[in-house]
Amino acid sequence: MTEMTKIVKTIANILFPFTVLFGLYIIAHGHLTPGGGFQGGAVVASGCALLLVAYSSRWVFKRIKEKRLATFESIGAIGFITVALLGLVFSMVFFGNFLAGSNLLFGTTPATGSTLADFNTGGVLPLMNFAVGVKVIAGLFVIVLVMAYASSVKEWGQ
Amino acid sequence: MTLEETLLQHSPALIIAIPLLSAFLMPLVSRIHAKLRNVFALVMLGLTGCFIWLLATDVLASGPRVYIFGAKNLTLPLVRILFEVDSIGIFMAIITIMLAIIAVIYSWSFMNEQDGLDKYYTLLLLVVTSALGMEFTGDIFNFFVFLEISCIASCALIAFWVEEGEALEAAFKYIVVSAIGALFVLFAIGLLYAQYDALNIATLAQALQYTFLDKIVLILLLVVLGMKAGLAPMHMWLPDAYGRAPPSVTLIIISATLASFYGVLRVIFTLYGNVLTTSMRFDFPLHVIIGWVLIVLAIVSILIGVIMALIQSDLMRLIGYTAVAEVGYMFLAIGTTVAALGAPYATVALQGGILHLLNDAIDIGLLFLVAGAIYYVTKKRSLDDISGLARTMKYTTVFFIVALLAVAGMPPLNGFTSKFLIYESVYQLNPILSIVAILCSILMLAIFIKVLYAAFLGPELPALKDVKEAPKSMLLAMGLLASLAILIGLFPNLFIDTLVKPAADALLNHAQYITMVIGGV
Amino acid sequence: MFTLESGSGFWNPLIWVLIVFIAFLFFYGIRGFGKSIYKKGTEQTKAFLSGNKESAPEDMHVKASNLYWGFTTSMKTLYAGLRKMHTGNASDYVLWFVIVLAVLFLIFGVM
Amino acid sequence: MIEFIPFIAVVVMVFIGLYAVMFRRNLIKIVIGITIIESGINLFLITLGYREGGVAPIYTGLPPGTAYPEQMVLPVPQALTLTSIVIGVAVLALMLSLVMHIYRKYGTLDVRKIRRLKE
Repeated sequence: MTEMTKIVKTIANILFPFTVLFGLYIIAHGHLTPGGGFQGGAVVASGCALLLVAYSSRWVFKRIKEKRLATFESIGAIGFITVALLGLVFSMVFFGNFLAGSNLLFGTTPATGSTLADFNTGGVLPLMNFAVGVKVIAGLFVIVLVMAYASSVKEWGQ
Repeated sequence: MTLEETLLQHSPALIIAIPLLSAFLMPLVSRIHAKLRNVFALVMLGLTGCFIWLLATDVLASGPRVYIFGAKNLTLPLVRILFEVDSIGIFMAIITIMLAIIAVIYSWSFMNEQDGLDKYYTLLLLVVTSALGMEFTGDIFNFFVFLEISCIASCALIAFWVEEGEALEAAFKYIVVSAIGALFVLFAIGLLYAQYDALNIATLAQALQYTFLDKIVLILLLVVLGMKAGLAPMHMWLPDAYGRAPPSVTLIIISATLASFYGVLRVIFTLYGNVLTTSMRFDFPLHVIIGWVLIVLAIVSILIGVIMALIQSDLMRLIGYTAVAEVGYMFLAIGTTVAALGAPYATVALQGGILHLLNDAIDIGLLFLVAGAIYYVTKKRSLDDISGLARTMKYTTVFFIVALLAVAGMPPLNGFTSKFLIYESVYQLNPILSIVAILCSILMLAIFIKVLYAAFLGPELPALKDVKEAPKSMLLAMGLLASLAILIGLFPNLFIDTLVKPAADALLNHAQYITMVIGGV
Repeated sequence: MFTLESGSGFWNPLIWVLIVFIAFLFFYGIRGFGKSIYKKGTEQTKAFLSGNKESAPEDMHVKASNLYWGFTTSMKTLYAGLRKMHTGNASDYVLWFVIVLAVLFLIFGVM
Repeated sequence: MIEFIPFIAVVVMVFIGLYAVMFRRNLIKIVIGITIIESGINLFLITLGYREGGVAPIYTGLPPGTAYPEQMVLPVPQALTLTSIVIGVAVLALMLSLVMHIYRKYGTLDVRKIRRLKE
């Protein structure tokens, strides 16, 4: 993919932070509203794909290493399983929600009925959403990046 | 509660969690040191094996075990994901972990010249996780998720030798076929959920009425899982995939294939266990129809597998076709059991089929390891280009002869014991089927005698003058499988009494599986 | 303990091993009656091809695809059909899947 | 009758997808066919969980006066669909990368020419 015009680049520069912010919002509110790690991660990754389209894939490839993204992906997956294993340690059941009702981080009990959403609820669910979000951002971005880069290079992989 | 009890209670979750965690730790571990990666994979699989051992001793002694994710107790409605481990599940898990450990030992030398090995081990551990998950899960949607994980991860592994066009082709065919199959499984799950508002296998089995939609579900599940297990005439992906994947990967894919076969068993015996005796038109009970459909497809698999294997010149592809025939033997046994449900020989057929699962994994796995050793030292795939290898590869030749006799069902090796049970019981259903099965077994012997002659006997070609024996880790992996083949052949009762009979009983006694969950509420 | 019962027959690998062992001893005994004039590395061990010279290993090598020529030739029609079936085309794999689905729908629909 | 239209759409989509997989020659079109089947099945799952006049199953965002939980649409099929979409993305990415590699090795995307493995 070649670089696009200045107009596209400028618009991409303006839109990129908002897309990322919106994606992070969806990830963070996964336990309250529709969405969560995967959906938010997909939004952030599409923001990154916007950069790929506007600037060339080579430009992005020079700045972000594929290896680093792969490491982030592993960290996301490890975080997810670690939270699940912590449930085993603290509440004696795998995937146990040990933070719910503990008044610690994300630990308050939500009021029943139709109330305003309280962000500080959900126990381990937000943590898992963050882990999945990291994994999906890294994973989808690395897929798009490598595919775009590979199709722009004539003799790739050599 | 002692430590052992606690570990035992959580072992179903840990058996999934340990390989999964180590799969994602693998890229980080391999950054530290390359050799540490192999050790890490081996240690983690060994740890999983220990937990499986712990769980197996308990399940075989005191019946199925239920593990609920995310909660201590079951509450209605059953929306919790739960694992239910019974004797057949643990039997499959033992096969899976055995193949996985042997594959990792084998890859120590076999793959050490390749790069991208961190991804290789990650995917390998993911396939192991998914196969174990399919075998333990008590939730049909969860089964679908693990099925998809196994198909994605094994597809990526089949294409591991990415510089060969054929490997990519095989992987593409595999992913097309299994993606469509898995989507139909999801469709079937949707139909079940629409009718019974449940995804739990035990709850579904309890509520199943055999309506028109259930008929569709049954056919979809049988055909898709049969295809994933390699049943003819939907077997074509299997020789492609088995023949082009690295042999250590093939060993893992065999375990994924067997997990699909386990899915067939679970669908017929547990999910549809209550309605098997429903009378259909012309007073045929349902189980007779299912049984004969399976028997016909099984005979077709055996014939096609054996006849096509005879004309192959690519060694790994030849073994792939024999694997189709072996799958046919398993389906023949299961078909006989279902068709003759209630007869005394039905239980014998089921035991034969389940023992053949283990024997198929050992024999076909050993053959692939031998083929891999030949490929490793000669870099040649075609049988036309190799000859006289017995002069330089003595141990490999011995292991190949063991595998040859075992897979052809010659006494006293393991293939004979299970085929003996299958022949004896199928003969009582219909003698012709048994005769066809025996004749195909003889043809299989002829096929492997050809391989023995072409690869190991014959004149020593100058191009192969300086081949050496395979490295030690590969010999160790082959030796482990070969000694298992001999052990099962000499002491079949040891395995049948401790593992196979409880597994067959668990399948036939589906009421116990259902009450473990329904009664636990 | 070592006998595998199948309801209508039995199988005991140890008896089998014993019989093979006895047969082996028997034949080993017969072998002992032979003369021991075998010497390694002499003319004795060379192949005798009616006085012709032994040809190069490449020429003597019977290729694997030539084995069982008689069988495959006599089953030519069967193999032609099976070869036509295994096209190697990914679409045909799915086609077979759909065909089996359709046939089973038909069987279960009629029944 | 109107409530059957989604199911008819599901059947049509599945058959269009199967047609594309079986009778189209281009590998990319085969991949598109598979995604069409997947969308059809996702539509089926979503339709299962839909309730006439139901609201989104957000616990804290219920409009005043709705009966809980009778007027919520079923959340379980939506969870299933989400899982299926996630898996679909992975399968799609894998298939497309395989197609790219195959094009590099074979120089064609015609499925009839990509059959070095046959018989």
